[in-house]
Amino acid sequence: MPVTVKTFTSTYDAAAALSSDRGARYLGGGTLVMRALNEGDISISTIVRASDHAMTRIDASGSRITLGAGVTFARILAERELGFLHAPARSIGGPAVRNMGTVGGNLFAPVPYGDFTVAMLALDAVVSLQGGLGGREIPLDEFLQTRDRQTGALVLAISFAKPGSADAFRYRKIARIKPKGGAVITLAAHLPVNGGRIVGARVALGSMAPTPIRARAAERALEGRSLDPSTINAAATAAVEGTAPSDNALASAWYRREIVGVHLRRLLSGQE
Amino acid sequence: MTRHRGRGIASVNYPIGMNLGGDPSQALVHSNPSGKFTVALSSIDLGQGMKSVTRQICAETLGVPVEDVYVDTADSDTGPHCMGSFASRGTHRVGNAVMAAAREARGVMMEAAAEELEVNAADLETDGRGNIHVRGAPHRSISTKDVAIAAQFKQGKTISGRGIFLVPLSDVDPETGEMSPATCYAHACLVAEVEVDDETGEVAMIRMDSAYELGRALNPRLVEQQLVGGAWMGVSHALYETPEPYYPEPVHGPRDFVEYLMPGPGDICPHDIAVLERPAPDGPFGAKGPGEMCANPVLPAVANAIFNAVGVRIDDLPITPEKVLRAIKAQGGARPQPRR
Amino acid sequence: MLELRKDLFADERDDNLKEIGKGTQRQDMLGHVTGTSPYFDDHKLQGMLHLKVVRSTHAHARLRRIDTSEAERSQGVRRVIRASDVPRNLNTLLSLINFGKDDEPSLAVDKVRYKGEPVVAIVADSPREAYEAIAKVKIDYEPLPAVFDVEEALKPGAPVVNEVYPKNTFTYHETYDHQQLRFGDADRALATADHVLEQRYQMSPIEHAPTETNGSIAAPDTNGRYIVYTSTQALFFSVDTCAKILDVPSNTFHFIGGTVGGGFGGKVDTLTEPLCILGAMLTGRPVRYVFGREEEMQYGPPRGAERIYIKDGVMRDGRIVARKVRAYFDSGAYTRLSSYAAVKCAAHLPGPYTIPNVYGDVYCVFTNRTPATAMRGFGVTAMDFAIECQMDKLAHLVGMDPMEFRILNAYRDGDMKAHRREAKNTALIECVQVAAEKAKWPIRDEFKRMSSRKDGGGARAAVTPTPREAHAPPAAPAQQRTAYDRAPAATREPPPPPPPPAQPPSPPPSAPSHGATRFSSVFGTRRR
Amino acid sequence: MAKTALQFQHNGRDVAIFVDGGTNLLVALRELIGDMTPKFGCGQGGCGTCSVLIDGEIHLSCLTLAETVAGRSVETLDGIKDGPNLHPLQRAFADNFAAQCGYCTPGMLTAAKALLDRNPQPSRAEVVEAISGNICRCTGYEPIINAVLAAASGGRARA
Repeated sequence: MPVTVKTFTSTYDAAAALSSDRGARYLGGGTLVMRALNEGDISISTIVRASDHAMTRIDASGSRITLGAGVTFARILAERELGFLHAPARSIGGPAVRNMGTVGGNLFAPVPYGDFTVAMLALDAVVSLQGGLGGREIPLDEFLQTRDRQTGALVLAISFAKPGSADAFRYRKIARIKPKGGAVITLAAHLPVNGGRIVGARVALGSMAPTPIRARAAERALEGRSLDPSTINAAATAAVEGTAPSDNALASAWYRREIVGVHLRRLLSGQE
Repeated sequence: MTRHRGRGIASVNYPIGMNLGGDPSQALVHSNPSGKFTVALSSIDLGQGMKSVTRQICAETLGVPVEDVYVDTADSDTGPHCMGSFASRGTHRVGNAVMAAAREARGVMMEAAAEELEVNAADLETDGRGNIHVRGAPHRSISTKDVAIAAQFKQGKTISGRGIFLVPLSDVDPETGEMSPATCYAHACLVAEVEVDDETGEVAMIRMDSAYELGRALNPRLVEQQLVGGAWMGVSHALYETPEPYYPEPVHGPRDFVEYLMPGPGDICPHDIAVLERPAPDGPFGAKGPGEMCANPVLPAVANAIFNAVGVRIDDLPITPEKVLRAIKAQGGARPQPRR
Repeated sequence: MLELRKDLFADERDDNLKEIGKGTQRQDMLGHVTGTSPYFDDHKLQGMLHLKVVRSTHAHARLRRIDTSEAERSQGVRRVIRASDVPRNLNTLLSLINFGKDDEPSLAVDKVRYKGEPVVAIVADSPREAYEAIAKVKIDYEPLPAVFDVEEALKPGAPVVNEVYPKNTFTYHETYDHQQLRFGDADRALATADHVLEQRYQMSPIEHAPTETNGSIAAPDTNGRYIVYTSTQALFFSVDTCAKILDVPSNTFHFIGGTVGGGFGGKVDTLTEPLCILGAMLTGRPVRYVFGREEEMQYGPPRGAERIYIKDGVMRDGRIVARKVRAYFDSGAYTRLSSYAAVKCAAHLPGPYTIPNVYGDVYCVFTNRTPATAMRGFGVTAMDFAIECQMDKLAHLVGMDPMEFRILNAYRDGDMKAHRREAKNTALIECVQVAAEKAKWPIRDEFKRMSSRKDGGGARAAVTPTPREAHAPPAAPAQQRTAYDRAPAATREPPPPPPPPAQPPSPPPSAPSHGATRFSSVFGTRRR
Repeated sequence: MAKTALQFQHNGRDVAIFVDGGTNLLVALRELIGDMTPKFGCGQGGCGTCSVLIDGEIHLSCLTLAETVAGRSVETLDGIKDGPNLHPLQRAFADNFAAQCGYCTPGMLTAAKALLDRNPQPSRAEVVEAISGNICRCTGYEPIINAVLAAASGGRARA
């Protein structure tokens, strides 16, 4: 049976179509769903699209930033207000993938993909969902833990507070291949400083578990301290705590555990 | 100091062609009525330049400009048999077959020209620009076009030729392995410089210097393509590639170009190449074949450079950051060797 | 950057040619930059069907039952091809030159021997419909113990991968489970060497990863023939393989190829053509069978992994006196071309060096993984890795510069090689010298003065007495020598004169046409 | 079988086709329009040889649902020439011997054009970034990078 394509103007209708049909998948940039179709995934029988402009809106005017789920990485790179997100956006794919791939789709991308979501996690982002029964907002952390059960819902947008200063947010993707490679690990840190002390430290890691996770032990090592070498070392040592990396084609779990602290130290101390 | 540089070398040779079934290839060369030649082959151009190099061999042998030759391949109805494009055999085996066919066609062409100029064919030579003239008397000349017209419409001659090249098969002695595996060998030596991060095991290529001896370089630009691309593939084999990352355990095999690792355009390093040409006695114009051996010295040169940089030997390919890091940890840290 | 060192070997070359030596533009470049070069997949035929295969989900299993009834009724399915539909469902690639036994079916019969082995083929109107039918094929597997490690596969009691070769090794010369090389007395030399170094090396499998995947399009043509557009690297190899498997005369086929999107050895195995043509025969319609990228990476044949043990004896002055090698080629579940790689590898020992005592055992081993095949540097790349890492370690061991160590041991014109042929036309020393110069790597003057053309032969041309082994047969077969290789000085008739430079010999008058001659059971055409 | 009508501009020319649900743009271009210049390399978005420009921006045609280009402009390598004249990038690729098997070349040229259309004088790093989504297995990338840089400077000289 050929695939049916359903395009809706309202996100409500799109969400209803998604939740009522187990074979329905929402088409974002195409990098996940079209690939699955090309590779013979016959579990997909319906493609759902939504043409609501809200899905592609960027609101970066205030202190809280909202990115529509359909915003592409290329658009983030074109947005000067979002300069702090240029590094994570540029780390996704090559230019073509960045013109196609979306912020919303990235939330569902399995390891070794999904690097932008690591950045979002470090920013304490909140996901806006349209379900069959209505809209809701849930913290990204919680969303990721229940991701496999979210396929029936439509992600509308993701929002987060803008970092207070340019160097409060740091991001690094460790890849074997340059400039475009799958992640061995991905690191993002948001370290707001108040009176010389870090307040509300967030460290997020990709490829250290089945979904991006927070490095809570490293966050505790940073919280309330100044970002000096001893603090950085303490955070680096704690980075591996609570992680559950797997072996995959890019690296082993052992290797990921060995280097996560090294790279967190380098990220926090500004080393190459 | 977490990053260490080191240099390593390797030198290799490589046999040209196969010792299987005589490893034959055939070629047919024929002229149309205006003196333009077609080479009919069944050989494959995989990108290595089969069509281009055989075109030059044919033009040189015929004594006509390369623009007057077109190579048509591969059609099983029109192209004669060829073993295939592998084993560094294309330039050597197919080149020899084309040369033989072109030589036969040239013989007819010169006979036809001799008849038109009313001289002995042995006294004629080609100028490589589409003319045939009496040796020492360039004004007594006829164009290959006019020769072809005369051959076709007046003399009833076919300006064409057949060629085959075959190296009779050599039996292998089951006890001693005595055999003639190849008739000529290419050679290479390569110096690799790397930088190793002793905290992560990552290896970056800094530069390569190499010398490749491949018989006659029939077309230096094609040779350069092979050597530059082949050395890149050597780096890739040394540091990145495997469809079985946990060999021999058949798990986590890559399924796409993100999981199958090959160096990207941001991973390449300068590569300075010298080409040496010691003609092979049985090669077409002395050519051997650069296609395969270009990658081979890179793998061990990189491994040896890593030892020079941090003092660990990785004897297990590919040399992943994990293997380097495990080895460095096992010996209690990097041990840079004397800088070369 | 490329520099031509015209100063070297200038006396052996005529550099005044008109077309040879010029950097002429490629004949195919205009086609490439305009996207008009015709690859196999650039032919779209009216009413074309799509073929996909059902692949084994087990590395080793008995096939208890295959139920295709639901798949046959699936929408858009034109034909389900089962093993029994393949006219001659057992082949080995080199059977065309009578090397090795038929050991591989086009579609698995009663057993699967690697994960991803084709079991059933589906021909449908669209790829989607083919995938839907694949999901409806029911295969009842009885899993069997599998073996993945070459040395494990050789142990007694190891699972038998391929019943054609019950010892899990290819059979050489109808007798031996490996190809061997014996030159001099390596054990004796090792016993008296100043240093002995034994090491293990492991090459990884490598995927060819051409940007164009393997594939073909086959279509009924006029007058009962079939036209086949193909990505093959070896046109007549594929023609003859298809003729054998499909049991029809080879001129039934009109194969067109020649412009291929990269191969590197991965397009020699005629992977898609037989089933693609069979699909066209059974449906009367054009059929396209193209590998997806995951298929290409996991079930397309890789360069096989090799495990190599080297034991060297070296003297304090840097001379290598013995090299003993044991190598295992991981052929996967079927032979394909690994059998030849092992022979090529044995001939390559001990690398480009003159070592008076060389001993080699090279095994082609079957395991339950994707069959391996040829790849750029076939049979040699891994051995060069092992040898050249070993050379670096030996130089370190005796305290020599690694460049000078290689020059010291390099083979030279007139030396005897371990496969008992005289080294000629050598140039290793010059390559090392030039590389050193380019890299500004200091070597001593005496090493700069050495030459491939000087000081070879003499004592270096001798064949060291080689002990016979207990299992040796009474006499070795006569050796076929080519016009290009001189016999060792110690043996038999005088050498033929060397050919004139840069002149290929005229073709033999009665060269055998392909497939017409009987070949020896050992290794192709035998002429005594 | 229900098909969807689709109209778009293909290399400046209006085209109309009917596609099955789920058809990707690569299949639509090759099998329905007959433009063979974009190639299939993976269907996964990993190799870039199917790259096309949609409204001037580089996209992977194999991952683009065909009907999403309705009313838009799609450019392929087939449209890069100016009549019979090669584009400066095509000339530079030839001059630099930046193709061997030629299979990645359409995608490479498309990626390079997407770059130069926006940034006529790119740095080497920018060229590397621009072609980073395209796999080449033959050349080692160096001649391709050099070709793009040469086209950039040559294009200025010719302009």
